[in-house]
Amino acid sequence: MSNRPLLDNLKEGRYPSFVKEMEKGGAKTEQLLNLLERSYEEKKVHWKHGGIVGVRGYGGGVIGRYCDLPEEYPDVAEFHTIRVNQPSGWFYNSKSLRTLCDIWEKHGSGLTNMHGATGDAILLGTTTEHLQPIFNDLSEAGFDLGGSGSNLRTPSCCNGEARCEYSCFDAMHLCHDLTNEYQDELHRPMWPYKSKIKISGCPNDCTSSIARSDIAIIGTWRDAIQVNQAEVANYADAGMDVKREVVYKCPTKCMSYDADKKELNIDNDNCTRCMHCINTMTKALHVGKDRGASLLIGGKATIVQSAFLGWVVKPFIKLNKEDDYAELKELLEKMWDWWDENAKVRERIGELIYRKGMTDFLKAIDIEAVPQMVKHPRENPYFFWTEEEVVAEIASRKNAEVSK
Amino acid sequence: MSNRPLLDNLKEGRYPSFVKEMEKGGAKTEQLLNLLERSYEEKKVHWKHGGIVGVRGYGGGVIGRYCDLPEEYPDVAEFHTIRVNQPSGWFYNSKSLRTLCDIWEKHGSGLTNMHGATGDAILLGTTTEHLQPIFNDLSEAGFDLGGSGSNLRTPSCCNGEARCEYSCFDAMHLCHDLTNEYQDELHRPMWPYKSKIKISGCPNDCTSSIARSDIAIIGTWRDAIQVNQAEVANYADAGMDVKREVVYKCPTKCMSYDADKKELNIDNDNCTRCMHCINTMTKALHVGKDRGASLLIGGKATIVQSAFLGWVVKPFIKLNKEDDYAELKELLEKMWDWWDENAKVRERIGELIYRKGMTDFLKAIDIEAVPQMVKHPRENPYFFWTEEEVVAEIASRKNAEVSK
Amino acid sequence: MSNPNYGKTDIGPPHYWDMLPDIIKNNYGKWLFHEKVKPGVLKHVGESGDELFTVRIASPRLIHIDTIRYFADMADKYSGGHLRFTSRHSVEFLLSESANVDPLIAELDAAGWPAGGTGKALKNLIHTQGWIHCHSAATDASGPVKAVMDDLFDLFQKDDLPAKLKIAMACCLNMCGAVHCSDIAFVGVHRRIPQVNDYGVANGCEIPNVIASCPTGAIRPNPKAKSVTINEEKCMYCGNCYSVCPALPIADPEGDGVAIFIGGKVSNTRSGPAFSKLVIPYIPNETPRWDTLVKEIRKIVELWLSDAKKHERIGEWIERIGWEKFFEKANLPFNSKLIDDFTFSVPTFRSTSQFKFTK
Amino acid sequence: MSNPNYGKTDIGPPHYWDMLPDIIKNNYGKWLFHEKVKPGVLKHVGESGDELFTVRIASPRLIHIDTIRYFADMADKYSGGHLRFTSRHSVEFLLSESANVDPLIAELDAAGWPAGGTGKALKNLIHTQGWIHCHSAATDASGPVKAVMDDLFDLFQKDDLPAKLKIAMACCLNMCGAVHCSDIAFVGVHRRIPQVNDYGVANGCEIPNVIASCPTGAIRPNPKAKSVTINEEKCMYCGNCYSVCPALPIADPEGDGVAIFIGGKVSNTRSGPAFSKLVIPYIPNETPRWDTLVKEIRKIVELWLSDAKKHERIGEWIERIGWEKFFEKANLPFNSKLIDDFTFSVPTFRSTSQFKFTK
Repeated sequence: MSNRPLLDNLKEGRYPSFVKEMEKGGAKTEQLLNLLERSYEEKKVHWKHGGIVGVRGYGGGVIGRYCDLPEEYPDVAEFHTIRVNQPSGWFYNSKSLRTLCDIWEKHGSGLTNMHGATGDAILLGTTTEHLQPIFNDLSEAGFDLGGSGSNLRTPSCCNGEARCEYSCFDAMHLCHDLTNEYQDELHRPMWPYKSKIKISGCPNDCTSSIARSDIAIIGTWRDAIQVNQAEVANYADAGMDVKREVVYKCPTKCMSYDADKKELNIDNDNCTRCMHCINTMTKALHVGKDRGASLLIGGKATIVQSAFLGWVVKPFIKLNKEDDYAELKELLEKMWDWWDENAKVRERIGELIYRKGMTDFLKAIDIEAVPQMVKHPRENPYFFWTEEEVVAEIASRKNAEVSK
Repeated sequence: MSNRPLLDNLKEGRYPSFVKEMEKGGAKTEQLLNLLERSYEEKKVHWKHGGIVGVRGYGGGVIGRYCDLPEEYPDVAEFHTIRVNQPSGWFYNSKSLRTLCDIWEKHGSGLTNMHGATGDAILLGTTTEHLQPIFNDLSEAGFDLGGSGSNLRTPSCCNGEARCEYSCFDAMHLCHDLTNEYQDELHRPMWPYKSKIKISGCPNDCTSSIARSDIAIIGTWRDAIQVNQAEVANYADAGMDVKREVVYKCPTKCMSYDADKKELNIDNDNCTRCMHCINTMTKALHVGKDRGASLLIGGKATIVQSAFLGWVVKPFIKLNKEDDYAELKELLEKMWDWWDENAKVRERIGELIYRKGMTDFLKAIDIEAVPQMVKHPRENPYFFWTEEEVVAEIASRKNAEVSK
Repeated sequence: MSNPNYGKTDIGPPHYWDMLPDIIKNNYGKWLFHEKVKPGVLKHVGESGDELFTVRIASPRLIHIDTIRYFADMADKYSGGHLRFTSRHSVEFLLSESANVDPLIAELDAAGWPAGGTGKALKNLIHTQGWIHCHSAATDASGPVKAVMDDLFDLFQKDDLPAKLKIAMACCLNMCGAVHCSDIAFVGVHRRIPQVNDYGVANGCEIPNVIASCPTGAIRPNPKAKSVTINEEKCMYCGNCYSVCPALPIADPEGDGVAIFIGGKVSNTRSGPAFSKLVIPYIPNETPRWDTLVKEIRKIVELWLSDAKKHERIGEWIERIGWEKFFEKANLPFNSKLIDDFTFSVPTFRSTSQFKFTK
Repeated sequence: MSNPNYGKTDIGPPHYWDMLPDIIKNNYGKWLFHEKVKPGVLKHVGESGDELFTVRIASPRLIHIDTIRYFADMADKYSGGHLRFTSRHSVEFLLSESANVDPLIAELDAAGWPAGGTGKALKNLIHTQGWIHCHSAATDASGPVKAVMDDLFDLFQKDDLPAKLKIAMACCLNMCGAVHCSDIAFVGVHRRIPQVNDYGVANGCEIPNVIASCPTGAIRPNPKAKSVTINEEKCMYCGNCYSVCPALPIADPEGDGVAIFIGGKVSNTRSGPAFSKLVIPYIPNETPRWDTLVKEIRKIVELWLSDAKKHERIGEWIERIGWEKFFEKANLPFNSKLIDDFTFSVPTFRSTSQFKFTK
């Protein structure tokens, strides 16, 4: 029996036990378990940051981790993390998974996170000397590292058109394409701070892009929701209270239901595409046909200026494989350029926009302000004018007077 | 005919004309009109601030105003404003009005604002040498000056119980009482900036207290709305669509209407006392019986930190004439003391609370935090602990463990 | 007479009780309900059965003592000498005789003092001093107010609009009178920083006071000229420095004008208090009648009249249809000045993919 | 083998197309609808009529390669070698044969890998590393996560809750994984500033880096000791200084613990995305099973289950009843730590007299 009563307790229960997972490592993870048991006894972490580690040619992808009790726990004195860029949508075949496992068995603890919050497959625990060999083996097998540090973080996406009828564009293709287009930005830290891209095929936003990424790409459509009235009737016949479950839950009250005809009518002009009705009647309602995405910028977690949810910067953008997503990429690069030139260290793009104002930002990326960008217009009178603007306005006014 | 074509234009139209009012001054206001015509021609103001003016014993109540073209318009070279403290609710009898007019005819331009935004009767346009004599005449006649500068501004109130069945306390009495209690604070600037009190008898807030005063006192009640079902039926019989006009407009959906019985049922526990239903059915619905007020603190116009709407600091306070509003006054004084000690110059109390945090403020005024103070709890993890708090919490935890 | 050099201080305002008509004294705190009689007239009924009639009239706020005396005469003739003013500068005659209502209205109307502004009406317009009396005014107040009220006057004398309509006006961004929570607010705006008259500053102003007067820290000393410089990127055109130093004039005939904010309210009814939002950042000062301003306000009001549901104030109507739909329906251009960039900007950004597409 | 010193760089991730089963390739972009089959199982139907069955299982995220190999074996046996992971760390087997669904579930369940988490269920819990791997952790992650999931496990295997239930966990306020928009988030919190080991700072740390690492500017040089001092009023316990300087440890066994935030969501459905809000500022670290934390979360979940209407996420339910009513019903104490005092605090204050009275 182990000498770890606190962790042993966490082997019980119906939810899969991380302790059992750790024990699968045998001798390789014995000291890690003992260190964790000690943390459970002391209620105190035993890790610290340390020297910079990495692989040749890259500035990121590896995170150094050191135990603060290296003499007592020499096996985990160095216990670095490697981020492996996942395939789009986290789809794997058994062969590729076994390849990854074999490499990690050879070089590390055998413990993984499938997957980390950013999206990468995380290999958890190896030593400095193994880093380059692991990378070499990974790249030989067709894997590459993900991002870390002040750079583009590994983009991630939902399963998009691979397994979802809601997806308004090919999310997995776009994710793969952007990841490959921006390999340099991903691997060689060069920016004021991190920048994240997350891609969701529809407003259900299964990748939480609005909360977790500087650049959220969320699928949407511009035309009408497609309605199959026969299926509407089927839902009603099967007992769904269409008014209560669908119509009354619509945030804009843009739908009505004729209970006699079992017909659902949608005023699409006033629909904000929240997905509730489509989610609730998947057979009867489908996203529109004129599809693309909304771009929301500025999302991030708490540090430093508190958490931001991304906000609408481009209400609709077509995502064309045919032109290699040219419009999107041009926009991304303009944003990054402006941010890179203007941000302070550790200032995310949302924080920079907050500090400098949307006017500056929109001018830099050459996008016109539209009301879709805001919940409501400004409530204070502190808006500014440039001398050029004022002079031009006065001149045009005078001209108009003269020509009258 | 006058030589003021631009202003003459503003004598036309159905809304009463301020130009006609100005012309009633005859020779006394001739230069003022000419100066204003010049502003209309040039599109430019011709006033400036200047030396400090006042009356003996007071630091405020008079505002200096000077024309920037004194040689051309000598009659308005000095054109000061006097603030006369209005009676509660702006009620007058004809005698008192005539008294005021006579004093102003003797000493000034004859022009007034009935009333200024803060509430005072404004006497518009006199010279420095007339200030003390006017004040002497006013005080002899029973009038006093209002506030200006960095002090308590003249409190004002709605007509309260004098002419409104909604009023939850005697607003006019309270206003008169506070004005007299704080004469020193009103007349002798001593604070970091201005502080305003406005008093509304019910949540209709006819004095706009929430938007215009640092200290908003808004009447409310704690028990049930009083319902006269016979009058409900009368409204229905007279053609009111009770569901559409009342029930569906309720912000908390706390009411239901039985169209057969013509009966309105209110779940008072979930009522937020918005007044819509009471306003719409004045005969059928009445405010509750357990009456008092909510205190909302921090309201102000734009300068400096943008406009704030007052926020709930005391959800309910009884306003007892019997104890001379002791609880309210104690609170007011604690707030002013804390503000006076901590604020920077030109920092309103709302801005100070924003800067220092509600924890500091609530501790200073000895009020416990309640959820009614916020729309929702904080969304960021940046809350702080004092060493005393942490030590005390740990000790109490250890004690509990020992006694187990 | 008392000491000519010292008036009695701290006597406070006249007591309100002395100002009240008997019917109010008798029913004080015991009113039962009220109802509208017709536009401009309210009836309050006490538990006693007493009926009090209120006749409300328009007022430009700036009134001469002859007018006040006239109101006193009218009060003596019709309402036992009693009247009050409202927080929106209207005058209210307090009548205990219903028979006096119509004669009073007729006499006032004939003299140019029309009744109205009660119930679901356009209320009397609250405003500041403008060029008549304020030094930092970016526009006149009374003039554009009259122009707007003349244009919308019909609505003052109705009481069946979708909801009440409160318009307010301030002559610079200090927004005296707190117009910032109105259905429609129009506000004087400067668009250029104050001109620095170095000679005047050096000889007439206290430089430390000037620097301290700036809420945004935009003013720095210019020791060479014994004057100051103003940072164009920080100055928000408040005119506070001009208040303490006349050598820093901010008025600018061609640059100054008016902005329109809409959709605010103060009452706690239904949706609760809300700030007005900027919809037109600049309209030039067109004396004497501010034609463009008047036209734009009418356009917004007419859209509201035709599109709002009963009980919807302008802000409630727009919140229902969405601001993007408002701009579309009003055919108003949108630009980045309308996007907040001050302290609390982020919560005003649209942090959801929910919005309506517009043309 | 390639050059042992340089791997091929910038090859990017493996191509997803190589990972997809034929049924997905054949129906890519042509799915028609999906429906739930039973808890843990979804059926997607293509325009072709093809049916794809997804079996979703729980995962603690921290998994050993033996487990991954086991999943690969299961995929080979039942789903043509194909599986995927979800953004919440669940594993999904992608079956084209409906007959394989139940045998797969049975075999996985017997091995300790239960199916669930689809539809209106408790989802797999997302979380950070905690004491296993993070240096700034104020609590463990995997331990409390397991304790909470064990306790609520029934809800993982239902799909008829009022709405989906997403719980998330972060081990310090940096909130890696962006747990800040979850129905329930629990977050490790430090309550004391880092201890300054002057000798260690002087001998092991770059003082300018240490000062620059602090997001709130709370760290100042202490030249006398060749060390630094930390301003207690400014430090917000983020641990960033410890990241660059191990002589500034922030971990504190008795002071550290967990806070609970609730009512957030990310989807744009109905009410749109929202942050979670703080409801319990501190619960001590009770190893191994964080009993108080588990109890408080269960209390909130049970209240939601009994009080919410269909389709109401936790935040939507509370917005309907009001936060004051939530605190009353949950019998949770309120204190001023729950009132925002950071940058965007003012818009969170209640600027209306509308509220519900509570006991």
